[in-house]
Amino acid sequence: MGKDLLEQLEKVKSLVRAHGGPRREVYLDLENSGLAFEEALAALQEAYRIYGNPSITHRPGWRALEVILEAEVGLMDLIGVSDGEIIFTHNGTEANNLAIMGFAKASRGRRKILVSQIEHLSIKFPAERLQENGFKLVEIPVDEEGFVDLDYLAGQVDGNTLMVSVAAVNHEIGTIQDLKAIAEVVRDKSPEAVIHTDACDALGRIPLDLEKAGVDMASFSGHKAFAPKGVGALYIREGIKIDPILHGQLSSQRLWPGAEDVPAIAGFAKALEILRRSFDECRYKMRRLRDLLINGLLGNIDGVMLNGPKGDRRAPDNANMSFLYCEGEALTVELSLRGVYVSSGSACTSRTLEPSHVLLAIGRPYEIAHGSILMKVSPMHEEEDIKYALEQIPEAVSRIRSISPKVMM
Amino acid sequence: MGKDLLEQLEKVKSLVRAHGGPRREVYLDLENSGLAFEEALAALQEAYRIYGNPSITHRPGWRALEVILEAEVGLMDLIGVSDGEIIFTHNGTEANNLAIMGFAKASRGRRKILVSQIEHLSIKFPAERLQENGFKLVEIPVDEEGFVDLDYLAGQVDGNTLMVSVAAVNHEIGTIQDLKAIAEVVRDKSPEAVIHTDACDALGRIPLDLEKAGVDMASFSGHKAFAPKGVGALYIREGIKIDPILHGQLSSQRLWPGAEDVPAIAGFAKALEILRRSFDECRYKMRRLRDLLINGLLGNIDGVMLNGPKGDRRAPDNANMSFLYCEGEALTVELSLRGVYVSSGSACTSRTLEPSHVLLAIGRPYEIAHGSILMKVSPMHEEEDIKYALEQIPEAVSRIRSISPKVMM
Amino acid sequence: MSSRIPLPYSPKVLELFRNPKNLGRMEDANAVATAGSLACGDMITIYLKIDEERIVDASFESYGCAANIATASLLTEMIKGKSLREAWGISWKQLSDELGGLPPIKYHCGVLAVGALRRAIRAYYRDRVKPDWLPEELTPDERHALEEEELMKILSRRIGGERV
Amino acid sequence: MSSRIPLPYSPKVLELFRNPKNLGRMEDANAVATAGSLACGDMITIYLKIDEERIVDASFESYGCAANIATASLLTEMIKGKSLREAWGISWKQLSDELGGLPPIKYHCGVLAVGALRRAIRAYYRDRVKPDWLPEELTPDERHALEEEELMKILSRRIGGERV
Ligand SMILES: Cc1ncc(COP(=O)(O)O)c(C=O)c1O
Ligand SMILES: Cc1ncc(COP(=O)(O)O)c(C=O)c1O
Repeated sequence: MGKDLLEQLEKVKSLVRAHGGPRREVYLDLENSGLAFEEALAALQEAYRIYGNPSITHRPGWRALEVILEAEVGLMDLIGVSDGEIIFTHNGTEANNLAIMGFAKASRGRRKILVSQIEHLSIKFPAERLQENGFKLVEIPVDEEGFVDLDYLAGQVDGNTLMVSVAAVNHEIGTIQDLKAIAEVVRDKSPEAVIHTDACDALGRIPLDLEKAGVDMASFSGHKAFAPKGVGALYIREGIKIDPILHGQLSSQRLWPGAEDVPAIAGFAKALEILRRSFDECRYKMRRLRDLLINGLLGNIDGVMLNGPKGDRRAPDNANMSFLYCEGEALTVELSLRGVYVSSGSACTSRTLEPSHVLLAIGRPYEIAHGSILMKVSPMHEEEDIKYALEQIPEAVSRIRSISPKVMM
Repeated sequence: MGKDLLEQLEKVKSLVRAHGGPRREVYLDLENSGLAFEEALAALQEAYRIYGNPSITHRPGWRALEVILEAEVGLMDLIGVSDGEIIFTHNGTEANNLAIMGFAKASRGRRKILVSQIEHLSIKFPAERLQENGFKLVEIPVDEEGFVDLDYLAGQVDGNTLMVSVAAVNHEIGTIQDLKAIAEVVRDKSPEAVIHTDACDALGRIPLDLEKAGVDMASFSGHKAFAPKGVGALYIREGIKIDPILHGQLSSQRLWPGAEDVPAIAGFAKALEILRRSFDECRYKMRRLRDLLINGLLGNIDGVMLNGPKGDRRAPDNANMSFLYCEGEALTVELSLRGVYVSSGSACTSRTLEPSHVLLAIGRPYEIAHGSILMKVSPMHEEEDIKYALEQIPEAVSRIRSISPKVMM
Repeated sequence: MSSRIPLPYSPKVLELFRNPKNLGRMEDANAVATAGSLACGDMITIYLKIDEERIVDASFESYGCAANIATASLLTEMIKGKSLREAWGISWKQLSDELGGLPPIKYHCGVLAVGALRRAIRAYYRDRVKPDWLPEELTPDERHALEEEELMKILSRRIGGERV
Repeated sequence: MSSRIPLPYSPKVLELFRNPKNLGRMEDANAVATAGSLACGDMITIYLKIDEERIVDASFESYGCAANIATASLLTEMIKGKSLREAWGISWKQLSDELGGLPPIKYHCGVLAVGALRRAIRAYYRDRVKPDWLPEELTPDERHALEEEELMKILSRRIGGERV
């Protein structure tokens, strides 16, 4: 084994030891790894007893197929579609890649792809790559709250437009786009252009009625919808042709080869069932906790601002705040020591020199982006969690600020 | 929701009901969906409490990274490599696609790809697809036990050869290839050609010493190695360049974007740990059960034959048997009613008109392929399980044969 | 409609697979025919006892998947007591519907069963006066069965496998 | 060696982040310099009190990630009591090693700290006679820091963000 690897492992272990277990922990970094309903985790574990592969003609195989169909029915119901198919992948990233690259691969003729400036990297990067294959990419600008510029969009859609992809809810700043308006603008200029939405951060947070909205394809991520990890999904309207981008054993999933992860899909089915029966309850609870968090911070700290829209135009779970003179990565570490787990749009967390492209696209200067932290609440959080975060964050911010050069302030 | 979909769901449910739960169940269809160590399932469930994403600088993130490094260390140790990197995917199919397509994408110049005639479809199909991009594919023939023809291989490897891919253990007939001999033949003709092995069905079954064998890349599948589903891995030797085939958020996995499925990787790490400490025990137990199964069938049924090599040249878990005049798919259903779960290489199970390409490649006539069933044992099986299967299979075979046209026999 | 290929059998297929009716060779049959082959992996033999152009008894043997067996069982049950003309009129679509819908990749089972029956009926008339309703030309369902057999011959030759 | 980008800090970085030494503005410093900028997301100010070419006290302020803060803390601790010449000789590699290895994407933290220190030393000699050991040309570490700053200026201009 590589000595380096063993050293790295030792280093992480001692880091975790040195960090210690904070007395209390509040996990708000749901952007980077979701929280699942307990019942969904139990369903996953339970489904490990099924074993079967849904393509095989025996009892465990049929039980596995039952699980998959349950998930398919549950998802179609929750997103308001009545035809088409659901392809299960392992996460939202795979679903987005399949939507963008698989659809481009199957298409003949049209070469223009439009995506908003603030798409998740699993949309942005595949779309950029397609330029190598002769596709033309246009990024649709957004306003300072992240809403796409419909006039600009209208000016860009034409007979050469293959597809338009705009996330239903932006993952960083919670902007809830008006999909129906977007679809109308697109159809008006080009009835054949296909409309895709990355709904990874919308499922379970806002009501979705995709058929009515005129959406043709939509991506989902299990762990973003309170299901276990290991599952994502792509909805494809009847009649839309997509080519596979991976190849192998034909499974019941025409477009994503390999044996289905039935236990993860069972967990997803359970999460969807919970969302169907208690969607409003979850949503209102999240909104209450979100507002408690946002208002608590706005009211108690100087030099703080909210990134993204307010109120009902913002996803009920999303709190993205910037703290002036407070570098975000240092703040994530300081908060971690206090048991509050968040992420930051700072350059220091991005492995490149650049901070969040979403914050830059809505016109935030670099220093505001560097000082941003992203927090998301869930139906699993309680008021006490938020209160604890509200105690810790101001202290953490002032500690980090106390390290900053005084000349700045 | 689609009425058809609801009908399908209803149909599967009533099918499962009509089938009923057999009094005793023995699951031997590990080819299509593996069985996991209980401890590995517990580790998966446990790791759901970590939440973190290994790219983020907070405690859960570092804990997640610890899990991933543990798995990486465990895998490198078990396969006998000391440098290079492990990329975690979600299954063996993804690892194989990355190995074949990602490596071809990154390569300049050489255009010839050699794979054996009996590769898994997740090798065969990507390799076939590459022909559309100007690559030349050559299939290396195998003998009647599935061993690759080294002379033929030697005749094909040349300065244009980009890569050679041969599975360490064949998934259907258990042939254990001599990787070292293959690598020597290849290096002798072209030192720069890269050697990949699909080791999905080798991990945990045969000792692997990939560095010594001269292998450059190797694919693995969690559920084939007694770990939970949701995890696969690709080992890439230091210095081999691969391009990603999916694009998105940079994770700690350079070549497979999207948040890592940390719980599944934790389950994999645990399975690897168990294999490291009790590899021989597992192996010998499987071989004993396998021989009990094979010999029990050979000795008790007429017109039965083993597909693939015997003894130590065969994977310790694999029993692939053909029953003359007994159609395999009907046999899987009959056995299912008796609680014994197997799969078949018959055309009827393949969604195409063709039976197993592996059985055809080793020269089995169609009717032998149609009458084949594939069974695999695991460390989780006990002698009683095999004895139960040995009671049921002869009865099932004779029932299916009793339906067959008498003229045939 | 979901375009997923649905593999599950209906409970009816499972039931007929479990307890097929009219199974076995019929010694005193006066019309026999087979469709498919061992190499195809699907083969149905239909035995008919015909009296005054009416099927008084029918049985089958089948080498094939569970759907194949269930289809043959159903077909033989359906034709008993029917006139040859009525039996000729049964289509594979009807069989599939009666079975609660065969998975698409199993349609050929229905096709084979109908193919075997029609071959048996033609065999019956080989040395007899052909009735008006019996077409000279092969019907689409018969051609379908033939095509399946031909395809397998080609596939077998291609890889050099022996055929039975 | 695994080519995975390892993000974890060493326990030492975490410890120095938690309890940085020599933190804060120094009112009676006789050499001060800053490297990086708010827009970069990384900025270190180094304060030195120099007496007879020896650093008798040092402190820092930092706007940046945990590694940035730890590096500045370590550097100021290392240079206290050293002659300017000795302090000049400290490389970012040394800092990274002392910290138990910075993750590769955090190397610029070390670079910035060294850059700030050398700027402060140059500043000290601005109105004084320059010693022989002080190169006229910028050293690679200094250029590195400059490049980081330049890169950010370009990036900021490109997207029209304001710079502080
Ligand atoms: C809007 C959006 N799209 C795509 C993804 C990627 O999903 P996953 O993490 O399941 O790959 C995410 C996840 O964070 C997301 O928020
Ligand atoms: C040899 C071989 N390769 C690849 C695979 C595909 O692995 P997975 O099912 O994890 O996609 C399998 C699985 O059955 C296999 O046996």
